[in-house]
Amino acid sequence: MTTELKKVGNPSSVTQKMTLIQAINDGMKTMLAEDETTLVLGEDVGKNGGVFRATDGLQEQFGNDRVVDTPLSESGIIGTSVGLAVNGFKPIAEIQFMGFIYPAYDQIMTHVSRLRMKTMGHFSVPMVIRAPYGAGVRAPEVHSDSTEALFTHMPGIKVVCPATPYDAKGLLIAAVKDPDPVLYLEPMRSYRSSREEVPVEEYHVSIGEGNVRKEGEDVTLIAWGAMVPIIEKAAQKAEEQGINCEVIDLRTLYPLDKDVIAESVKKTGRAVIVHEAHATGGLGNDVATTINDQAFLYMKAPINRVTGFDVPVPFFALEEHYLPTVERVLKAIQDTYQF
Amino acid sequence: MTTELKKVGNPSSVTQKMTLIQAINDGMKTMLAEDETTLVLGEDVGKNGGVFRATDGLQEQFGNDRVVDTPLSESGIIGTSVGLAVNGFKPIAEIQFMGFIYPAYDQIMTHVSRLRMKTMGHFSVPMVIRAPYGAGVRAPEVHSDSTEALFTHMPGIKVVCPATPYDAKGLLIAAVKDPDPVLYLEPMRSYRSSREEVPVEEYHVSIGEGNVRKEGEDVTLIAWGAMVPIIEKAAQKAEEQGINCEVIDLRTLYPLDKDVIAESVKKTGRAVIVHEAHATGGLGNDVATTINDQAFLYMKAPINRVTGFDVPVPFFALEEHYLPTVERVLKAIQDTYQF
Amino acid sequence: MEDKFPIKRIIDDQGNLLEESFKDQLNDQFVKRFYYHMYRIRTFDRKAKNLQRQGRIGTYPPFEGQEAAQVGSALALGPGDWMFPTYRDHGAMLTFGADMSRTFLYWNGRVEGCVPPDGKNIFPAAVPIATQIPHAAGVAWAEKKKGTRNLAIAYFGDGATSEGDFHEGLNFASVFQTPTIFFNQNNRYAISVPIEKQMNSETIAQKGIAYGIPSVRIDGNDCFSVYFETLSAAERARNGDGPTLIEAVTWRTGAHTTADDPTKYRPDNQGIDVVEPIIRLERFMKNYEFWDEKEMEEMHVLIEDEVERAVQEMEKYPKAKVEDLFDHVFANPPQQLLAQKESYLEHIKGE
Amino acid sequence: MEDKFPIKRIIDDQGNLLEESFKDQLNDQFVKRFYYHMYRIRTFDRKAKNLQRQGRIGTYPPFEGQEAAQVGSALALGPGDWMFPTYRDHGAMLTFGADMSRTFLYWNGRVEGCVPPDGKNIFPAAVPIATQIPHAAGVAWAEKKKGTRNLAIAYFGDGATSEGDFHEGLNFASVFQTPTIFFNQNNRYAISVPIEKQMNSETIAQKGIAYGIPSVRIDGNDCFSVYFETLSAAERARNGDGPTLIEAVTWRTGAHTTADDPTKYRPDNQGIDVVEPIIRLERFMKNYEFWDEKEMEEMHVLIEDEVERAVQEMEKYPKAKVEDLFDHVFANPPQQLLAQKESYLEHIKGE
Ligand SMILES: Cc1ncc(C[n+]2csc(CCOP(=O)(O)OP(=O)(O)O)c2C)c(N)n1
Ligand SMILES: Cc1ncc(C[n+]2csc(CCOP(=O)(O)OP(=O)(O)O)c2C)c(N)n1
Ligand SMILES: [Mg+2]
Ligand SMILES: [Mg+2]
Repeated sequence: MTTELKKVGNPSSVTQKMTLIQAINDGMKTMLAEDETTLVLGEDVGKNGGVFRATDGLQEQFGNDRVVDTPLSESGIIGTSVGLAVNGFKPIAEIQFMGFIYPAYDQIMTHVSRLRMKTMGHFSVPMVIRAPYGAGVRAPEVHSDSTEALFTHMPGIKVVCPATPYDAKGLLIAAVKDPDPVLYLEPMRSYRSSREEVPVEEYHVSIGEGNVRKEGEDVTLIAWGAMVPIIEKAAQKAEEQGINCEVIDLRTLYPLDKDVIAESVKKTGRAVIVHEAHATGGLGNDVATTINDQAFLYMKAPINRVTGFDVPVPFFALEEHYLPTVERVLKAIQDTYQF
Repeated sequence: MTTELKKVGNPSSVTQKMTLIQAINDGMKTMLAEDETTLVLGEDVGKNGGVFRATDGLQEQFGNDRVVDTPLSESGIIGTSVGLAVNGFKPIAEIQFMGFIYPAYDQIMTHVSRLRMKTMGHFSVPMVIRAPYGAGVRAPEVHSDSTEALFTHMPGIKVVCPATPYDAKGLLIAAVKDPDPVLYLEPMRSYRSSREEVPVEEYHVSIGEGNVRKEGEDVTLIAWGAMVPIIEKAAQKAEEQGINCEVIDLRTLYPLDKDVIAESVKKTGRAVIVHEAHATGGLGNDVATTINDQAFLYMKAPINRVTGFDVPVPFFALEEHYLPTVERVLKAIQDTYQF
Repeated sequence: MEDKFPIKRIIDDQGNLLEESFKDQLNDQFVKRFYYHMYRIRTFDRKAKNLQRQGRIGTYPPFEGQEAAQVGSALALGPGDWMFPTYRDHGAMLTFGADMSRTFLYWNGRVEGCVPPDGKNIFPAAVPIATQIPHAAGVAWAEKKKGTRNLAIAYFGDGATSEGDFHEGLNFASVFQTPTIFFNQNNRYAISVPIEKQMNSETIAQKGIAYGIPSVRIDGNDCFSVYFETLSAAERARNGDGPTLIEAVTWRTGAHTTADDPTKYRPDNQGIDVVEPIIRLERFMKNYEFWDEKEMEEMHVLIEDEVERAVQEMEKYPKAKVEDLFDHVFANPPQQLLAQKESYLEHIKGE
Repeated sequence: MEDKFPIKRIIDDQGNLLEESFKDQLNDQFVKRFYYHMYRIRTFDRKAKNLQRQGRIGTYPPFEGQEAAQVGSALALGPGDWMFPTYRDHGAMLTFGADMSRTFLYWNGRVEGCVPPDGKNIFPAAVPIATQIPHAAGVAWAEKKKGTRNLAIAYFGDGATSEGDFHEGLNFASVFQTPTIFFNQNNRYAISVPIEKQMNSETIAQKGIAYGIPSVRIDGNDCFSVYFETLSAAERARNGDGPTLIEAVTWRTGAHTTADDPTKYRPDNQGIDVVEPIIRLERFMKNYEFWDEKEMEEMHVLIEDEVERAVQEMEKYPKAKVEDLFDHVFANPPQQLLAQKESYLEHIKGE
């Protein structure tokens, strides 16, 4: 299930402190340098280097044939990327914010994800779609959506979402090397929130593998992207109250790492799932049914979910009330533990 | 939560045998006759009476100002309907097949469902979007999608799906009268599969209310739309094997009737959920988490889901293998019962 | 195509009247009304930029340089008309009657900023590019069905013309001959993307040909040209003659938003030849003796006062209510949403 | 606009040569090649309609009446070019080299019908209207990047021009000057909606102006006009001169699909004046002495044989494999999908 990739050297040998967004930039740079067919395209990705500077310096280094400013046209970006991908290129298409991916939904749903199926593999669409997602940065409306579930429900595309700089570069490279289309979601809120040592060389983080960031016995906490720091903090606070949490960062949203989920929950018998998308239809439900399917007899308490509410992501004056907080997660941990 | 509606007379007084699609047609006719602001618009809905004849005779009766053939332009249909709805009209917009709703996804996601929220109720979008959905009629690709979960995850729009002619007319009228936008999904496969007595007068079926079609003690079966006949048949067969099933037709997909689900499962302790959409991200997961949240201690077996596979709805040669069958449901009932 | 769609103007850069036929209409009161509104929205705009710098509001997209386009078009509208602005058209909204303190509120992340004064048909600024264009076709279609003489005007940028919704909206308006004005502000950039990379057509006006929609290209920094061309498009719309596409060629003086750095992508000195619209009008007023230093100064003071008061009002505004997160999603909210609300209100009570 | 885009034709309804300059090129072999392909796809099309009636394939959208447009355009392509057809363009696909039995298979609900012969760049027929248009821009852009002389041709109907993807695709092609031919078959109906309700522009050709894309309007029932105009668009594309929009005016003789009843929406006798393209070519051949009754009859027999054999092959084709439901979604399928497959194969083993 994971991509076959050569491990280049020892990835930890030479490292550099990077933010998450720098790691993404570095991942793209690595791939642009490695393979001539790799392209970056999207609105403002060229001269401007992206509205968040994710593509900073890439056009200067690789030319405007390989790092391309496109018209303001999401369906056009994805639709032409299908053509580029089918015809020998590896497009990394940027959608400026996840909330602006909807005009391209048709292309992704009926072509990006289905072309391989409908031609029995004769044509394939190896492309990466990058999109910053999520609330918490006081952005205007629609800029803060977290609608990964619209894509995990769609067969034929993989979905990844790094929470750390290391995973950001490693997953980006894995996504570019993957023969299938990959949606690569970037937690805007974590773009510059911390730095970590990231190998300067090429390496990858396998698609489909979750990560146990902290082991624990009592309650399993599961999240991804910008919610990982939240569950980590909640785990710390719970610890102070004598509740020992296991912390899982899913990293890949489709396909889910069902093993890592099931194994953990079989041990703890309790799970709290956290995401910023709405409860109804959220990916947390898939995690929950995974637990139902694989660990039913181990469960000591109902699965608890802490999520965004079933309301549109609000204008930013209220976004702190929309987003799961450490306090809400802590409360859920306590409720679950004391059930 | 349910719409305030006057019950006109005794709805069962005068009835007529109708197929599901005739009942839909009759529902639209009733509303067009009752309220001048009601409009029907979409591709081929006028002179042609719809590609399935759902709007047959409506343009003749109400004129081409009220029953309007539009250009081939889903985003245009929904986008202009937003304008019509905001400005005093009640559009019933047809999307010819659910698989062609994706070009309008942006309009539905960022405006239809959010306009009321973002204007604190100053503007609202009381409109109905009708779309035939589902496989099993040997249609070309993309014509058979069942992607309700893309809309139940979207706050601000209600989603209904009738399984019977009676509910079809009653839910259509409720949808038209509802002050909020409603997505009205039509099980293509059931359009003409049976007839039942339908009141000729105006009546409604409340949005948000599921229906227990058959009471039972051992296992709760839950479905909607074209899968209702499947679970009914499976219940019959299970009965022959001594397993007594309760059969629930959800009818409304958002908001879910959590009470009817919880009550039943508390009684039976076992649930089999059936839908033709993909397992991952399917609405079945919401039913499952409802059970987890409300009936955890009553569960005697893991919740079982019988769904379409995590593959695009196939070309029709293989659709019978994609769709849940009576046999697959029966097997799930047995597994659950014997757990 | 540039010769098929010459840029129309009534006054030139130096404030000279080019079209004598308008002479009588450009009387004292008339001219000062334009100046007043342009100065007013300029003051608002600069204030908003400052507030953002001070962290008192969120990211803000200035419209400086586009005042003539926004004021000229908004003044041509009637009270029953509908306005469909973008995030950069708060100048047009204010001119058409939006509340100024609420407009500041909008940029402070408050939905209250989307609620127009009663009787003012102003839609919330469209954030997803071009999505408002079909709305304007739909609302206008409704007016036509009702038999009124009202119209809808949709504002959008040069970048917006690349989106499918631009195309679908214009096609609907054309097929149903709706009373809609498609008002394009071609400020020559979509964030960092210059119009030459956005499209390969010489003008935006020529895009009307695709739909058989009459179109016109005007100097968007000439408030009078904007006004009179919008007015004649409005007249056509009211008379049942359908939609019009107006390309108002203008220039975004500053950054795309307060988060943007145009030196990253704009050549040095690009645009320095553009005479911005308020200067141009001032020149005209001076040339033709409409300018009264003292009167203008008084006007400026009044406007600055108004803007200050609006800021104060915005900042005195009651804090955003958590209930509002839940209360406006549905007219009749589902039980489960009410349950989420209750449980969350309960949860934060302790805090 | 109709005068700006006059309908170009080389032979008229009665089979008279209108453009003497083409006289030399229209030699015996050349002309018969067109006749052969048009008769061949006609035979395929009628057979498909019959098979559908007999329940041997699914719903089928006949292209009768559009043979000249499909054959003329397909014959103008080179071997390295890319074709992006719709569900109604199996005539073009067959002419360009698609396998006939697989084409029947497609209409029998089999993905095998989407797999082109090796080396033939034929995309699966686009079912969601207009979505193939940006693909053709993208594939052509790739050819340009590679520095080849290959092009992409996108087929689409009059109705497709209303979709956003038509607009976005043409704009991309124009901005990046991709070697793409946008080949419109204006058959004057989109299911039941006549072109007058689809758009308010007199022609489809004029839509090219919106993008600065050269366009031409041709008689789509004149196979030679289609051929030579496509050829010159192709020449321009190959030479780096960018995209072309071709409006081929034609007529859908029959129903939209076998599930459609055109008497519901078409006025009586509409279209009876249209001389369908094979008759027209036959007249031309007779007028200019290319017609050899015996040779033609032999050709017909050969073609009918080919079509029969293709039907037999289709019907002898191994049954659809359940594994194919799962095996082609991903190059490297996730574990959980393999698990679904295994468990389902296990489940049906008993049956
Ligand atoms: C659908 C969509 N895609 C992308 C964006 C991000 N975005 C915001 S403004 C903008 C540029 C708009 O340019 P233009 O239409 O010329 O208007 P201007 O900002 O110049 O007024 C972009 C790309 C968006 N808001 N919506
Ligand atoms: C996005 C989308 N909407 C609706 C349909 C249903 N549909 C199939 S064919 C058709 C009409 C197409 O008309 P046109 O583009 O003129 O092509 P023609 O069928 O005449 O060849 C429609 C509406 C579809 N396939 N895709
Ligand atoms: Mg602009
Ligand atoms: Mg057509």
